[in-house]
Amino acid sequence: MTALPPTTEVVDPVPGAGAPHLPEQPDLVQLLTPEGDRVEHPDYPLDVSDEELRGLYRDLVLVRRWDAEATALQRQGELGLWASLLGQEAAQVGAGRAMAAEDMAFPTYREHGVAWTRGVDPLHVMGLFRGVDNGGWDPVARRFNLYTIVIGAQTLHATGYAMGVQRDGADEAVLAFLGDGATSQGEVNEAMIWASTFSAPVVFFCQNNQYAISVPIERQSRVPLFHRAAGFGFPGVRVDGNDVLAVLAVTRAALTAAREGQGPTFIEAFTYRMGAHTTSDDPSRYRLASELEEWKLRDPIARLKAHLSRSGAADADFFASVEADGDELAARIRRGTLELAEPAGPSMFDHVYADPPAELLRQRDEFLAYHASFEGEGS
Amino acid sequence: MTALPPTTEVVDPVPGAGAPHLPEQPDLVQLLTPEGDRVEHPDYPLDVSDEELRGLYRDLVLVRRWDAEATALQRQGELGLWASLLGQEAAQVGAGRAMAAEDMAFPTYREHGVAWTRGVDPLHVMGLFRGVDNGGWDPVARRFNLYTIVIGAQTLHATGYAMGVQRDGADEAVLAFLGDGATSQGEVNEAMIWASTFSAPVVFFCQNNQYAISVPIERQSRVPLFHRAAGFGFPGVRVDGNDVLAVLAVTRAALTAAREGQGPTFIEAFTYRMGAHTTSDDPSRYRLASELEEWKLRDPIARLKAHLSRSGAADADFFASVEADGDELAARIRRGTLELAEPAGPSMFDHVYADPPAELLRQRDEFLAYHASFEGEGS
Amino acid sequence: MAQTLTIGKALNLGLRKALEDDAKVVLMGEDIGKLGGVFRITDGLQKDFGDDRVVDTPLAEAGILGTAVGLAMRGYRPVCEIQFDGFVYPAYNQIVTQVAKLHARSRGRFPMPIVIRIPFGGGIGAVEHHSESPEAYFAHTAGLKVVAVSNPADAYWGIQQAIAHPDPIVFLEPKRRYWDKGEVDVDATPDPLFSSRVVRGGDDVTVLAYGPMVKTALQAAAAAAEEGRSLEVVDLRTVSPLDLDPVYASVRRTGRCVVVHEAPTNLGLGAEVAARVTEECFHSLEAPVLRVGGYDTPYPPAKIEEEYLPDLDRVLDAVDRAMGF
Amino acid sequence: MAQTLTIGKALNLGLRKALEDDAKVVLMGEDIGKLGGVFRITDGLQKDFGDDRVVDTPLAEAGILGTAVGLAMRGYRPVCEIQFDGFVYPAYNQIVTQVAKLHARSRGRFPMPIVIRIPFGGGIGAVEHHSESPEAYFAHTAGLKVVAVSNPADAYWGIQQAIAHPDPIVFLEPKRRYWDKGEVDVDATPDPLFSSRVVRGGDDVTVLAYGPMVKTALQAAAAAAEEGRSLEVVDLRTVSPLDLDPVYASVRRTGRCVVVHEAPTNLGLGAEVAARVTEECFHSLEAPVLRVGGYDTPYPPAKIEEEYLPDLDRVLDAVDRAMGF
Ligand SMILES: Cc1ncc(C[n+]2csc(CCOP(=O)(O)OP(=O)(O)O)c2C)c(N)n1
Ligand SMILES: Cc1ncc(C[n+]2csc(CCOP(=O)(O)OP(=O)(O)O)c2C)c(N)n1
Ligand SMILES: [Mg+2]
Ligand SMILES: [Mg+2]
Repeated sequence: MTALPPTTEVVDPVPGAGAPHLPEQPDLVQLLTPEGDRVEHPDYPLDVSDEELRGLYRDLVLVRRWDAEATALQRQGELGLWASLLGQEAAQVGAGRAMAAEDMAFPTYREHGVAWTRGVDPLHVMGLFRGVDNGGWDPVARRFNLYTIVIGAQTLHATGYAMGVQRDGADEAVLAFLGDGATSQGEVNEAMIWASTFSAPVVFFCQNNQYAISVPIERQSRVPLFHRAAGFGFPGVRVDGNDVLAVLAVTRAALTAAREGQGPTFIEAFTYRMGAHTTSDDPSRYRLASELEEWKLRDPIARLKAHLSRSGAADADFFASVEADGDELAARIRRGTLELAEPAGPSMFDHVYADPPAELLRQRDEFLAYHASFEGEGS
Repeated sequence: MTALPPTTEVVDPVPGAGAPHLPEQPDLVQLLTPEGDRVEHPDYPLDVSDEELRGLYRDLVLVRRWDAEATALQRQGELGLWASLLGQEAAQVGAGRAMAAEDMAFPTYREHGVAWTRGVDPLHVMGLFRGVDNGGWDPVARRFNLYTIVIGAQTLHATGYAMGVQRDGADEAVLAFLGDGATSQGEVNEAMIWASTFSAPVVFFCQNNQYAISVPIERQSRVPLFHRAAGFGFPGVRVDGNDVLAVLAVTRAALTAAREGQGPTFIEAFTYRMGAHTTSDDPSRYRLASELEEWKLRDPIARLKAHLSRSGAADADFFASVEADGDELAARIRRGTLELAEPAGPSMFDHVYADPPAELLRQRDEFLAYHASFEGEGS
Repeated sequence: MAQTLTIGKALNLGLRKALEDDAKVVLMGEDIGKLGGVFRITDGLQKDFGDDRVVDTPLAEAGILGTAVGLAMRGYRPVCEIQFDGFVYPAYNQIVTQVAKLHARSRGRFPMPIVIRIPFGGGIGAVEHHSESPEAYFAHTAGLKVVAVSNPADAYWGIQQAIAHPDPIVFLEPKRRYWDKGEVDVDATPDPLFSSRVVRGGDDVTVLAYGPMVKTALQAAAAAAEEGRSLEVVDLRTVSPLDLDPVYASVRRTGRCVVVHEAPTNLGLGAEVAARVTEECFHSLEAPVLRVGGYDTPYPPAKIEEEYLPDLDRVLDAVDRAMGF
Repeated sequence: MAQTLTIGKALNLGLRKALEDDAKVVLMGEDIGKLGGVFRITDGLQKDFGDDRVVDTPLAEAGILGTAVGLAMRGYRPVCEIQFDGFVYPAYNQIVTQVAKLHARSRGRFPMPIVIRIPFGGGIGAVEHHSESPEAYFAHTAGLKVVAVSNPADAYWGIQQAIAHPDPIVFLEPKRRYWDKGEVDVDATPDPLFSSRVVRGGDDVTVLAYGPMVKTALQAAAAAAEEGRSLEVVDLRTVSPLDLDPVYASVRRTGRCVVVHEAPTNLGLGAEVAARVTEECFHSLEAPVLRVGGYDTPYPPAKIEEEYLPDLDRVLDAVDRAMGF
């Protein structure tokens, strides 16, 4: 077979887990170094109060705590599955906190950190993974769509929703989340074409966590993903996804541009999935421990903590209080998850239609009669 | 609704038929000006013998003649439909003649000019539009796939075929044809992603004839289509699609690169659909006559004829002989079309499967018995 | 006030009415603007309602349906035109996994008042992919409803009822009958959208059809009458949900039933109808429910499509077989 | 030589054999390489056959099937894995308009020896889209064949037969039974791919099932036997084409038939089976063919999936109703 030419870009030749994923990246927007030093970027000035910084830190710690508790609950058989956000806290919190109250988010199935920033009760998210429903929160009230599991489908919904925003003449923007693997789906590319053609107020926020389950980014693209946007006629930017400040600044700028009628932006948040794809996955089959070690040095929480301490924006008491809040949250999530009400069987017939056909109601009655016939029996 | 920002590019703001489609285009590769002057391009040297030039001219004239005859036959009710190539002769002949014998082509439904260069009998193409079959030529022998009517689907076939070429270690390349509208289909974008990732020896040849039926190019992309390729990690080039020499040189270079393992190239042949989308279409509803007039000045045949005469590469006798060949071809196509054998009803059951199931054979027998029952009856 | 309209014109007027009645109605599709659609069903609508409400989209069906979902989430009522039956498949993922499931997924928080207009069926001498009947693919999908109209009045009222309805509806238009004329009384009170209708009374055999095959069934009934055979013809009108009570009542009288459609017979709608009618009318049936459908082949080249499509003779042949049992 | 294998392992060995036997066989799919697929069905195959023959693809199902078509045109035999039933829809356009039609379109010049492997069905406690049964969408599509295996031996032989077969085949694997064990004699001569099989003899009612429901049907038969009721169970094995002659023979004896599947009942395979069995065995039927299927709703959340899925009791309930007619 004709040999693959050497890739000119930062990514590895296929097949290629294990090689370093962050060589020199002149394009990478960063406002906080892995060591916790605050740096400036000409295009993305950001001034955040110490209080805001502490708030962001608190978000990061709490969503990681939630994630750890959920993973534990799954191991104990209390959840059917869990998709961990470990390592992606900064990308999700930064993006979520960049949104205005009225902006609408379209998540995948991993944006628990964004859900947190939108005020979604973690128990609703737990319910989905426990199998009691498909996500019980109110997507309209929370301005946070239900999780979409079919890869990429939500990017078209976000674009259409943004076309509605245009028609309403509303001062709102839409944030569409997707993964690196999702960029290969035809529908995602169609969403970018639509957004560009109609100059829709939508921002595509791609968390490039280097893998689509076991498949490394090199299998999806031989050039950095943010290059894709230029081909469709709108700006693309790569941001350090483990730097909550950079993500906040870049996403805020893109959402503002969208609200001002400048159309879409594609943001590639360069990060890493520290855990398994989901609790059913076994990363040891396809990636090297060394890679994980390398990324540990870029931990999103450690760098903000270092910055907060060094700058004196936070003290030991603060860090302790956040830890305590985390324990409390984890306890509440555990308790609440175990107490989640089980759905009633007949609820499967509810909401299939706004106006249910007679035949479906007949099936429902049949279902009820059939199960009633077992009443008392044997039990 | 939020106003669309002014497009920074050569295309018109949406909605926008009628405005000029060829402002200054520094990127446009041209080797023969509309006036017929031969110009050089640093990246695309081309030396063609006078005989080759005459051959190309002959191709252009004959495919246009075929097209005119087909349009006439459709008007007379002898074809169900015809998709005219008028105005796109140079793009198609240039691309077709750039192919090596072993290269494989994947056309849309409009590449009659390419079919001609691959030695496909025009009558097979006529058969499809007459409704006797779906294209009777041998795609393997002719190295020219059957027409694909589902927009964009063939670009994935071409890419997969190219992956087969890689596995065979063969010195072949694949040429995938598509239109400007097709670039919006998810599958087409997936094909480019696949081709890039696997560095497949496939060249995407997009005839941007400015319209997808009634929809102007601005509705598909706000930037030149050839920019799309860079976003996927491979080169894109825009060539004057009405300049058969430029198309020949650019396509040849791309196919050679593909054969040498350098992967895909996207070629945007900038041209114009001089006729209706198909014989069922009415362009007067959506575009201005002035636009057509402007494009007449860029006629692909006129410019080559001017060049041939001026350079003395061809004389009046030659031009006359080509005209005569055209008349002969047209007559043969007309005669042959009217004589095309009608398919037999039961043929609908043939080839549905390589190994037909009993139930289908039963339906076939039923069909035969049923129609036999009418024999003699009334007739 | 009654007027004579073609099915195509009736749809055009119905769409215009819907655009006038509800500012949230948005038409989307390929070439539906200046061109008015390849069948001119949206003729003049973009001119009068603007290109925010009658939107020429990029060339991608998944994009049309996927953005329609987003618009519906924002409170709009998208009406999507798929140019031809054979081109709906790129949108299949959005239709089956999103449009059909979002109301249930959101426990009713996201109604999906989306209408998917599809000119369907054969008989127009077209090239491949332009003559198919994909209704079974949608009827088998829980969360969708499927309607097929057969005449101008149902077209005029049906498209308005479908657009006003809260659930997603695949609205099938009998393309080869677009030019058929009929009376439309724009002041009448229309029949409910999801109801079948006895369009000709009879006693010997019950013949079921929808969309383009209703005319064929009526022609068969007329021909049968001349031979003294009386066929009751039911226009199903709605493919999902099915309204079969009038059918059961009819079959209990006639004892015989024939169902007709263009789609391939294997797992075509006739299979479901046969299964239900047999279960409901088992003791009344003198013969099994017989199906007249397309053969289990791809739609054939135009020159032989008439031999593929059910016609008057094939319906009568099935009627004979039913009587023969 | 016989050995005890799970269905998953039998598939893995069958795929390995196919890769060994024919250099043109290429496996394609998401995560089928180093990971060995999310169900480990391709475990170890990329290591042994290289990543040109066991290809981890980009994340796009249309791309998988569309490039598979091109590879088939080039003489390869692609075996595509769709990760879960609910994710086949992005490929639906390629499957229905290209894979299914190219052999006919090319008048036989382009065979399409493509196998589309789909782990299907519910019962594994998964989230949305991971538990569906899409077989009817494919069975209604002329040009495709559809197979559903129920045991390790059929899995081992079936996958090899499917790969060797010249026509495109949707190969359905009962995901919740992947870990079920059974005897596989790798030296035996397997039954033909497109044949049904009586897996338990009986006289009172004929019960039809395929894939994961075969086990359920057998459990029902065992339970019925204790109440002195004798059920004949037929494993259909092939969903399209259907092999119903053994079914007709059985129903002519029993006079009663129940068909079971997980897919929604409306236009599910049961409809087609009911229509054909009724037509063929009309005078032998003591009761209408009854269907036990999923309800006409989206697949429900995991906590209530067992109430959605047909089980032993629902099969026995249908058997009672059939006997009661
Ligand atoms: C259409 C579709 N195909 C396949 C899957 C199975 N699947 C679930 S997640 C996943 C990988 C997604 O990778 P990426 O987009 O990078 O997001 P990440 O999981 O890394 O956050 C796949 C293939 C799916 N959910 N939808
Ligand atoms: C999937 C699909 N959707 C819609 C159509 C109907 N259709 C046929 S040609 C065409 C326009 C194609 O435009 P373009 O790609 O620019 O090619 P051109 O006809 O201009 O050569 C459309 C929408 C189709 N054939 N396939
Ligand atoms: Mg990823
Ligand atoms: Mg075009």
